[in-house]
Amino acid sequence: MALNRKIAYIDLSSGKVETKPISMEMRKKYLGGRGLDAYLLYNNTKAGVDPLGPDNVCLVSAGILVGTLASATARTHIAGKSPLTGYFGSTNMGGFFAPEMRWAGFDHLVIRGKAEKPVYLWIHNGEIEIRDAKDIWGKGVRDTQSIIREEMGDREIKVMTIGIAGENLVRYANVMTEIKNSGGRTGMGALLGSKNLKAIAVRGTLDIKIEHPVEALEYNKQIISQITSAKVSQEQGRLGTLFIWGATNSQGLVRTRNFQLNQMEDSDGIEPETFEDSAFGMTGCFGCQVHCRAKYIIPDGDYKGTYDEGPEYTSIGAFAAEPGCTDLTTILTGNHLVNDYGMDTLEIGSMIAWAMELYEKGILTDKDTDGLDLSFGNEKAVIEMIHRIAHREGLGDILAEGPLRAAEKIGKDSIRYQVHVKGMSNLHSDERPTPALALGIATASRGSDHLRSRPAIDLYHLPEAVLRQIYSQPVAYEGPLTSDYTDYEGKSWQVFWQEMCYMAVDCLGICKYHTIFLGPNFPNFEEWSKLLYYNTGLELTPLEIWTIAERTNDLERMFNLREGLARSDDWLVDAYFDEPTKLGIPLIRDRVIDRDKFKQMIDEFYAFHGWDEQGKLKPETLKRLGLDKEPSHLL
Amino acid sequence: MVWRRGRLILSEESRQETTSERTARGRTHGAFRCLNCFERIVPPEKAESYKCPKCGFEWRVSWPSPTIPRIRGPVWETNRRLTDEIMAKEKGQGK
Amino acid sequence: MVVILGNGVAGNTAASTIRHLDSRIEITLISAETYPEYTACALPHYLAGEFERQRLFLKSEEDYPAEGIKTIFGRTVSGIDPEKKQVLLGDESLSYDKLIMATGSRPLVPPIPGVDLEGVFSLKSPGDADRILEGLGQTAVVVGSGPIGVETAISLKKQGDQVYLIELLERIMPKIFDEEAASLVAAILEEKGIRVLTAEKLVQINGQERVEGIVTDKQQIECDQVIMSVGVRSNVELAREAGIEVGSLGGIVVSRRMETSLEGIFACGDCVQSRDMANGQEMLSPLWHNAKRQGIIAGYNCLGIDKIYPGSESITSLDVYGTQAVSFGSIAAGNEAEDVEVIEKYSGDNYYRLVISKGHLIGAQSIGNAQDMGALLYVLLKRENLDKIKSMIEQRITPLNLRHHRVGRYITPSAIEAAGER
Amino acid sequence: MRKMLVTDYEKCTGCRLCELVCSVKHEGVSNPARSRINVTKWETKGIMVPMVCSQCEDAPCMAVCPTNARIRESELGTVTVNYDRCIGCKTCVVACPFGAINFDPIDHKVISCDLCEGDPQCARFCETGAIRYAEASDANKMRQREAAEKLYESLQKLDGAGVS
Repeated sequence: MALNRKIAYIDLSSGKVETKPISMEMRKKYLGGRGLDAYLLYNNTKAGVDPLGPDNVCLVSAGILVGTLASATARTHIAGKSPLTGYFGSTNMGGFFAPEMRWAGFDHLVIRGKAEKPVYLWIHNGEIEIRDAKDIWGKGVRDTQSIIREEMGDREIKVMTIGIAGENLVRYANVMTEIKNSGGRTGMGALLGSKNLKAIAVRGTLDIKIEHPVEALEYNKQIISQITSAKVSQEQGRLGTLFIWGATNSQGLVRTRNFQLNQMEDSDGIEPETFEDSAFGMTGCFGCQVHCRAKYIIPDGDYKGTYDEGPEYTSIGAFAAEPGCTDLTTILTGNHLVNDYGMDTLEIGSMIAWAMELYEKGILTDKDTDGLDLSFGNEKAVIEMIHRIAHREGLGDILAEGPLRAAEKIGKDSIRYQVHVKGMSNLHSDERPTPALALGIATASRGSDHLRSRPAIDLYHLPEAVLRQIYSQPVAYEGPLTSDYTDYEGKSWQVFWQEMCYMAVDCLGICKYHTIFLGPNFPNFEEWSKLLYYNTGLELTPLEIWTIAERTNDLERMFNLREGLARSDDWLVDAYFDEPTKLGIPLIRDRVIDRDKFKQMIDEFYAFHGWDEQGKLKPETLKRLGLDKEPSHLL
Repeated sequence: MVWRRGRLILSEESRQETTSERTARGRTHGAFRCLNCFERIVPPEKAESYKCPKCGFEWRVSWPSPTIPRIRGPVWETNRRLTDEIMAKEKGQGK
Repeated sequence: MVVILGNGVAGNTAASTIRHLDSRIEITLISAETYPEYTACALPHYLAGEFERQRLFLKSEEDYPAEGIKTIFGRTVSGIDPEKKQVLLGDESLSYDKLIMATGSRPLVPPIPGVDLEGVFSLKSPGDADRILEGLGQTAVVVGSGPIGVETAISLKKQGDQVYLIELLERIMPKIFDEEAASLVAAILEEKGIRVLTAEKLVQINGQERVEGIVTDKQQIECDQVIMSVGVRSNVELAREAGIEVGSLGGIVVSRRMETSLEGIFACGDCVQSRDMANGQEMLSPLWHNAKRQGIIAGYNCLGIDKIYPGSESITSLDVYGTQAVSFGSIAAGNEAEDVEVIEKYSGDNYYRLVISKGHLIGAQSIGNAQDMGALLYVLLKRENLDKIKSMIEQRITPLNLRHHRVGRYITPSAIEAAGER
Repeated sequence: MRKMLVTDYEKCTGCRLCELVCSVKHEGVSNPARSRINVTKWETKGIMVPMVCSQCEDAPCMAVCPTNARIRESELGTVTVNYDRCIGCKTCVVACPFGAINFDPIDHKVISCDLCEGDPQCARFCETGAIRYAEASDANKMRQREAAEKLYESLQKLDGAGVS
């Protein structure tokens, strides 16, 4: 069956590799993927561990449904204590790595220690080998993959690797696979880099038995139809996540010029439809029919003629909206560079925009920038800063440290212009008019994060009846729900519900675009319950899956609490409360978050979780979820 | 939905609708929502821009497929002017 | 009435083709052997004990009457009278309207002292295999390292014999692989315990009645069995006596319709010499797929339906303990005159070698990966210019577009990649 | 009129769902190594090409098989393997110009497309239309026309990008 995949414990210091099965008890409590990763991380680290030291562990995992006939089961999850925030670090990427890892016989890798010299892992049908990485150290993401494939003589090898940024311990370095599949947030690339682990190469030809193949095929077909017939999927399949730009910028929900404005009026040159001319087709992750990555060739500039994939919605934010650029080439080039260096697009965009505002305000001068003109809208400076940050040159060395450390180094008033939560930069969306989204980023377990609990469909102005259908399953909810996204009523439940939803989908290893994230008609708990049964034979009701999600979410919380997280960390920067929005449609103009109402939302959110006022788990919650004995010895 | 253990829930009569399927029934084609007033509006085929008949805000339109219009962006002048008017009016009333 | 001489793949394919086209015409198939049709390609597997004897046979004796084919098995044809259109079987004679000669080939036995001793075999028919299996000895020497020699050596090793493989030239399979590829195969054989002796000449086989050992120009080896696999010779005596033209390579000369120099007499299979599809030169190609295609062409033309034989392809594919060794077309060695360029590449455990002459691919060898090679075969057969393919790749023209360029029908991604590496 | 699988690499997104459903349909397991269809990828160029048995009229695999184990089934016109005769010599794998014959590493046997008894799952699941199950004559015409159009388009695009 699909559940016979193993955990491998790899100690890079001693070179010892050990494999263990995953017991059914663990499966039923944590499923796999992010859920089991949370458990393994909590149990394999001690409080206060140095994120870049040998005692931190790096977890690589595939969800329980990865490689099976549930659509888009492509997600690889990577976890560890974050070098960026110092809290729970976790990132999730698509591509083909996770399924290949399962075909090679493994669900989870627990990597600890630090190799003496650069190494990479070679995993093939149950065997794990630690190999010398001298030929690939210092190489970009693409070259690394080609060299490994060439060396092994197999085109089908899938490689997860860090780029030059990861080697240089840029605190928001990515792990990457293929051209642009990125494990972006929380600096997992730096974690791998600190272990001298350049890459993990996998190739597997072992069967994953599908428990009920006929039913699984038919049901998958049904799910695919359900997803691809949705308008949002069709649009995504044409442009990728760029399509979100039209709606958000039209309303004024975009953070531009760091955090000074909330709409970009001179955006004709960077609109998705403009980009469409440079794209020549779409591609996607394993088993996915939405295909949300565009294939393009950079039309102009220094990198003219280079092939790359993307860009994402985030890329527009990072290389256009935030630094105030208006040229498509900058977005495409920037996207290409961060992909090859292996860096978080979102974080780097925010850092550069922040530096630009500091330059505008005179906090940074030409002396600090080595003569580089960091004015808003200077496209060349944006590209130059990407190079400098990846190589940690000059100002780049400071910006590579992430929001809080960089602000500390620059000093003066610089922290005032940072837009972050728990030391992680915010997405370039402006959450001041949307309290639900603001609550999501403020409370997300890995710092400011729009993918942990964002009720994105809140922006669709859906009728209350539709919202109720969605948000009262599988747990009954009778409180208020409202269509108006500027409202505070009932939003904390939506955030709570979405948090459970995304956690479950991460445990399963399915892509978020195949769940209620951008489309209200997409599969959720009920469908997953069937998918689990048909593919793996595991019988879990929707409510049981919900409970698993609650348990694992709380485990992440427990990790953060152990690292010293307090209620005050679940909060936004002052600008959200004090500086009203200046542009946009009437609904959005002149909006701020109301401090009192926001505090009340957080109280509600804690209450739904069963947490006390300080955000700590109540004893009865611990007991209910079976977490009272953690750290445990299920291992 | 009642989850039935181990039963094949594939043939039409034995299948029960899930939440997402129920939600999907409200799906529409050829229309988009005005981003100002959230009215569902139907632009003429292949229109490049369209003014919301309810609130007067005007949107540039793109067509992912022949039956799906989406908002590409605002017609800046129109919308800015309308917003300014509305905001001025609100201020006048409020203060 | 059609008479077919020979019960190999060529003869049987010709018979089936004729029967398929004409349900009434009388077909007689004459063979000196008494077995129904078998496949020699499976003999090494049988020898290795991998499957039972029954699987060697492609037809049973009942299949012939069921198809409406008369058989005369176990009788030797003593002559052909093209004037009277008769086949002579000793005292009897058999008239024909059309004759198809598919007399095949026989193993070459070099004139070495002791070759007639008991325990000296060749491997061509199920009977040969049976005899080898009866006397599975402790030590066997395989003389000659063509594909059959190598496969036989592997089979005997799998049966637990101590095996020596002797090759006169300095590398094994000298006609099929160049140095590097041959040494890779030899390394695998050595690793599995087969002693590979190259550049060594068999001088004599020792023994009273039975084989007791051999003597080479370098050493003496004690052994219980000697398997001769130094090549095959076409059976053309009958044809020559009847006045049919036999070519310089020792095969019957046929037109592209598989007709011999005498009207009404066709020939196909191992006994003919044919044109190489890749370079247009005459060749002897004792390979299964060529014989089969020739049989089809002979069958058509003997019924008066015009069909042209496009030429032979040399393809060798060999399973060496799970590693696939593939070669087709020409090798570089011995081809120096032709301005030959070689591209060699190791990729992991796989090895590729492309032999290029004047911008055309004329041969390819690979050890390890079999799946990518088909594409190259067709680049070779179509005689496409590699530079042209390369320029198309640079322009990002991909397989479907290539199809439009008329070139592309057989171009596949692997071919493009191989060309792109130049 | 016989139907055949028509592939169009321009539409292929390289998701490999076809490989997955193929192995599930035939073997009841998820394992692309045992799939009858393969997607070849050039990641750094963005080219993905689905390769599947064309059921060639004059099939090289049938010609080279030394045991006549590759046979054409009459009804659908598929070239299949008679495993009672197959000796696993892989000559057909070598001879296939499309690399469309695969070798199953688990069962150690040669596998190739059998059109799923007339309902090819790869085509059924391919939403982008990169793999279609269409009538042979139509398919050829379609393919030629599309090829011509695509070529023209992509050349123009390349001109624009200054790449050609």
